[in-house]
Amino acid sequence: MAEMMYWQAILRAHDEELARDPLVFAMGEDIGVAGGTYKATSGLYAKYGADRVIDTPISENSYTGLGIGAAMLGCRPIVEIMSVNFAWLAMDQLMNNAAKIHYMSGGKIRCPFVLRVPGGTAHQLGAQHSARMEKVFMGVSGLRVVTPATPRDAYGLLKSAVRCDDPVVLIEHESMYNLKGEVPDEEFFTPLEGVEICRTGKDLSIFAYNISVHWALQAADQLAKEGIDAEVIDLRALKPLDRDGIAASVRKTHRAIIVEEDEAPVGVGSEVIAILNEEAFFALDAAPVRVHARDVPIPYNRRLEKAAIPNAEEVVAAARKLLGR
Amino acid sequence: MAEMMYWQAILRAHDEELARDPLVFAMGEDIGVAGGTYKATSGLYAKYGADRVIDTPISENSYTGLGIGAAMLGCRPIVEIMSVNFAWLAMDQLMNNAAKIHYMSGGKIRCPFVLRVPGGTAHQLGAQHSARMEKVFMGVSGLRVVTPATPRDAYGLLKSAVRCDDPVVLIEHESMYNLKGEVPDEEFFTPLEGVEICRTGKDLSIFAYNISVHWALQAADQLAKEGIDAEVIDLRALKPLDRDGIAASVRKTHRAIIVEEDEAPVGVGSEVIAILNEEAFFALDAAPVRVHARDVPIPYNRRLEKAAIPNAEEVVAAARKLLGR
Amino acid sequence: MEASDQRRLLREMLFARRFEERCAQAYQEREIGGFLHLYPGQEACAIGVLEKARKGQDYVVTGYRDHIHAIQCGVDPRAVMAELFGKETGTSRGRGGSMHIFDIDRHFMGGYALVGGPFPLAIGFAKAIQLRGGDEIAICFLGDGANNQGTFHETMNMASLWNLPVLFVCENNLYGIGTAIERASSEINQYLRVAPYKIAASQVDGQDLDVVMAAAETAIQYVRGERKPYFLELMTYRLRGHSMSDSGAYRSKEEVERWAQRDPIGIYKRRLIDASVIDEAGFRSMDEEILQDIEDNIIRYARESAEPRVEDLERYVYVEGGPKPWLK
Amino acid sequence: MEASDQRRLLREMLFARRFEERCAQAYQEREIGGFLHLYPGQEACAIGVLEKARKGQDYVVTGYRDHIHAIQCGVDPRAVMAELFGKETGTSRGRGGSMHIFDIDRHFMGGYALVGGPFPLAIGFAKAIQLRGGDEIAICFLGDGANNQGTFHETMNMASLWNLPVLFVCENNLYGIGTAIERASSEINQYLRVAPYKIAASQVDGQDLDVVMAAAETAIQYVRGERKPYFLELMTYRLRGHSMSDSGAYRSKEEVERWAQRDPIGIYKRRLIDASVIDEAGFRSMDEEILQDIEDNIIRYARESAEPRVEDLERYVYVEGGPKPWLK
Ligand SMILES: Cc1ncc(C[n+]2csc(CCOP(=O)(O)OP(=O)(O)O)c2C)c(N)n1
Ligand SMILES: Cc1ncc(C[n+]2csc(CCOP(=O)(O)OP(=O)(O)O)c2C)c(N)n1
Ligand SMILES: [Mg+2]
Ligand SMILES: [Mg+2]
Repeated sequence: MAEMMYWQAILRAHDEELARDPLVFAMGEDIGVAGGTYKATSGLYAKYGADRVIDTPISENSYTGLGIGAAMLGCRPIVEIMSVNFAWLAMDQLMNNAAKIHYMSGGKIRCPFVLRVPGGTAHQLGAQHSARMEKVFMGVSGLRVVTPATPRDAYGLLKSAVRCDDPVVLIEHESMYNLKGEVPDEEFFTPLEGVEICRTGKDLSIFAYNISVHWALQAADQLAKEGIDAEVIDLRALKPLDRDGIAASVRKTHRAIIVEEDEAPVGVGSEVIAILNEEAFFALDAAPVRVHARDVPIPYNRRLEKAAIPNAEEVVAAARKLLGR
Repeated sequence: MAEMMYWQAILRAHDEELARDPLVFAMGEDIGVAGGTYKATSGLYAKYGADRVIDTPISENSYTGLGIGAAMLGCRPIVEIMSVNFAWLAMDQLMNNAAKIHYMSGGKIRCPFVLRVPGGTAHQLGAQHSARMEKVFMGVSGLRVVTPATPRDAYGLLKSAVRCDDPVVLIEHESMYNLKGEVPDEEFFTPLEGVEICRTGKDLSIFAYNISVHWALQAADQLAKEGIDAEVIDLRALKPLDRDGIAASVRKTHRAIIVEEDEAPVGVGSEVIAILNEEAFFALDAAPVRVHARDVPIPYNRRLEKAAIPNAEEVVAAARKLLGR
Repeated sequence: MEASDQRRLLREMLFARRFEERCAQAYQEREIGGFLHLYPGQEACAIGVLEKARKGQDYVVTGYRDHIHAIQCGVDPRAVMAELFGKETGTSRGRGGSMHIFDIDRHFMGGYALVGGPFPLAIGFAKAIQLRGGDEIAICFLGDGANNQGTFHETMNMASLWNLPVLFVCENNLYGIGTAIERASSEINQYLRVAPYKIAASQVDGQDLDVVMAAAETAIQYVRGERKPYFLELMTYRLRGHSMSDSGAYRSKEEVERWAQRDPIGIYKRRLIDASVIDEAGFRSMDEEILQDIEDNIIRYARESAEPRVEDLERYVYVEGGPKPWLK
Repeated sequence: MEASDQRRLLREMLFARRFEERCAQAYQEREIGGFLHLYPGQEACAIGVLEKARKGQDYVVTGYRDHIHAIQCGVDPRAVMAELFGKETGTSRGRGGSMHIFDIDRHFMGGYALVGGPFPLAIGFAKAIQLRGGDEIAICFLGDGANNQGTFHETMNMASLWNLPVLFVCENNLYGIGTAIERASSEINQYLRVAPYKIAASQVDGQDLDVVMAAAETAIQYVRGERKPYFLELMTYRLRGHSMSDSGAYRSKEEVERWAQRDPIGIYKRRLIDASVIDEAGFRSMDEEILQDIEDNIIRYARESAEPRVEDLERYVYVEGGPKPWLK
């Protein structure tokens, strides 16, 4: 088992899949010659050539559509959009085509299309470079949406996504590419469905995904010192969302916090709360709590930016309050 | 007080605002010479000319952006996108620019931009013409989102939107343009914030918006016959959403149903449930219930389409169940 | 060209016309719902171009006005009609409707409702062909209005950059719904719009089947041989409304009348009569046969086919039984 | 041109250079965060074009590489630097950062982060001007890479259709981040890409201030007089990385060296020295003055200004005290 960085895990998954199947190709802005903004495709251009590791013009909607079309004929494109903010430009092809082609062809056309995109707020990138858009992708029927929180899952989810026959959106995070973690040496696949219990606990359930998993785990460590035993659940697959897995944890702990990097309205937190109400209402000893970003476009100033985004301390505070401490 | 159709109410609001302010202009595909797909701009081209009632090429992102730019210089554009499905093409300008310019200029630039768009499932239009996208618009900070359910509000909300200094998205409904209702003869303005109580009741609260208000009202009539006294609340302003108004009703009725034409995940229903949990958890006698579309791209076949979308009977059934009848 | 082929082509155009007219009737009788966009007036475009393609091999995509393109790819007209009737036997199992005919076996890659949406898909098909190394090509049929969409520009640029084997066929019928081309496009000659992408292009009369076939032959040969894109503009006209709800107020009766004089079926029929390939009586009996066939085989099939089951509503969101390598 | 104006222009270019270099230093010292895109090498473009515009009247918009465009519109460089430092005194009250300088009073309508995003805004400004009936124009500065975005096509088409008074200035620096123009654009001469929109266009050397000014004068006169769009391509080069994180591996040292020989400041300085408008000593003291000014006035102002208050985080989502006509 090797320790590697998140970007290296993504690179390894690319490399293995490109080597295995000649119909796999990677595509995006600056992913080829330049090796990718976060190095996640570095070296692949030299290895697989310009036909399979493709630098695109700045034309997000159409190269996304190109990938979708190629997928319909059995290719396995891995399309990168450099930042999730730019994915607003590609929503037409993604939502109107990728998400709907299988259904509206009565199951006759498949679209094994993979979109990789870093989301989230990084370091003072401002309102147009700090979007968190999980809720947009998971709100519309037809896509699968997964959010790797670790190098292990960054590798395993990309591997599974490439093999999957449905369109899959992988939301990575700009601040996690240099995160280190253990990744098994042998090939493996992370499930595209189901939650991952990162830490078992009995006093409350903390649901998180993507970068917020790390805040939740930090918070759980702190809470443990205070005698509070938190269960931390990485939702990981946001679409479809694992209703049973979510409810099962709360049936045990009776209390829930959902940590989302995003502003709250119609977000992951609201959906988890709705599911808990529907599946486990009378198991709830208190109202579930959302820990979330403030409802503002993300400001540039560092202090304001920090104040806009949640963190481990806010999770700890919410947990204390939830448990009446 | 005259009775008029929804499209006539929209037309009247356009006409009054175009007549009042030379910086108001209307723009969209086929809105001018052809008078608009739903006649909502008919006659305006002849009256105000091609410079102010503008037929556009099929270029949703850029004419939306044109409207945003003009708004930044003090114009009051009313941009129509012919169907909400096509708004996926304009999300870049809408989300990256309109929603963020005021904030990221530190409040120095205003963007009094109005987008009108029919949303919803109509009559077998298929997966690419049946999107319901309220959750997308209301999920991102910076926009205002309103959903007129009646000719009165179709008029009053458009009037308020044009006068508002923030960007406003008005989501109309393809199946409501021929709906008739009373509209006062004198000029008036419908609030862009706050819920509207359509019917007071004490046994349960039914939250709805846009077309689902009518299902809720029908359901309430039926329930009344069964001795169940339902309060029907038109959320109307989806962004910002009136947390107090939502909670106040349930503090009285202790039970809630949310009716949304959309598929459930991360939708209006989930947000209302989250708000109820946050604001009035211990006032809830039972878990709030979502009545919503099935999680599928909308099929063409009429029976399947009907089965995919909720209706008044489903609301009635949910209410009975919620009240243990 | 053999007389039998000429008669076949005339028959295909006439069939297309009658098929669409029958759809209009079924729409009025509420056997068809949703939006219905019909093809009368433009028959020589799809039929002429696809006559020169390798049907069932080349990959074809278009917009919402897609019935005839599908049928010319070899899709069973009964399955097309059944789709319009929303039946399980339809090309898309009744889930798609008029705008979304699909037949992967015949390489008909679909009709799409969003204007400009198929452009990128078409270069995706071409990219797949390129990677697999075959000599098929992709063919994308779209209207003049679609060329104002950003995807047009982005797609042409990439098609050219990467030498993708794709034929773009622009059926320029002078209108996008009710907006005349000169009010929407700063350049009304659409084939001139691809010059900066260095894509070979031409413009021909889309009402004359022979002209279309000749131009298509050149274009397809170019794309297939050179493995490069080509843009073919066909000047045409739709004789009916944009869809079933169309006031027609945006164009004059005289204009429609003038174009009716250039009806592609009329032109071709006259030519074949002049060349003694067919006579009026032969044409009439061809027409009767077609009408009979549509009624007896196609409409009946569509009408008698079963509807999808409501229990199956949630099928086909995801691929059933798709691979789950993590279970291994 | 008067010698004093020539000296002023040289000073403006030198100031722009030093301002940007000082930003780089502040970035390394972590006084500036986020993304920082600098302008060295391209000074003659913004300065030459805006010299011929009506500053403070014409409306200007650009991308993320926006400091110098803002300053040349008359925006206070101290407020620009304060913005980069994230301060309340910044042009955008510290909410925008480097990519989002705004100054409505100076008609600088902003820097934007999404490539291609400003195109439609620019024609929106032009539309507003048209409706109001003034003789201002809109000026949109963007890079070569932006022209591959769908908005380019859609915007050019509408600008032409509606005779909008807008000048598009394409600063063609041959790269979009690390992708060379010939790998991204099927036509590398960007001014040729607008031909189908029937927009007047030209291409000139963007490194020679006099050439830029002459071309800009013609272009602006055309837009202002004819009330029609114009597309001006300036061939230029950025001497630094795309942003502060740039490996530079995509281009050769020799190439950068070659372009450094054509540094716009070097070219203009030599010309003024040859014409005895300035001498080396004069240039050096100009430079020292600038450096001093930047340090003493600009950096100091930015550094000493207050940060926004965290309590104000939620201000400016909506307009404060905006009209609520329903309350009347
Ligand atoms: C993205 C998008 N915008 C708008 C529409 C509405 N619409 C449907 S067809 C059409 C006109 C298209 O014209 P053209 O491309 O010339 O095709 P034609 O119908 O003439 O064959 C429009 C605007 C749409 N379907 N998709
Ligand atoms: C829509 C969008 N896609 C991608 C990016 C990432 N990006 C930032 S700058 C840039 C290159 C732009 O090149 P060009 O337009 O030539 O401007 P230059 O930086 O050379 O001045 C890219 C791809 C972005 N900011 N926005
Ligand atoms: Mg047309
Ligand atoms: Mg560039």
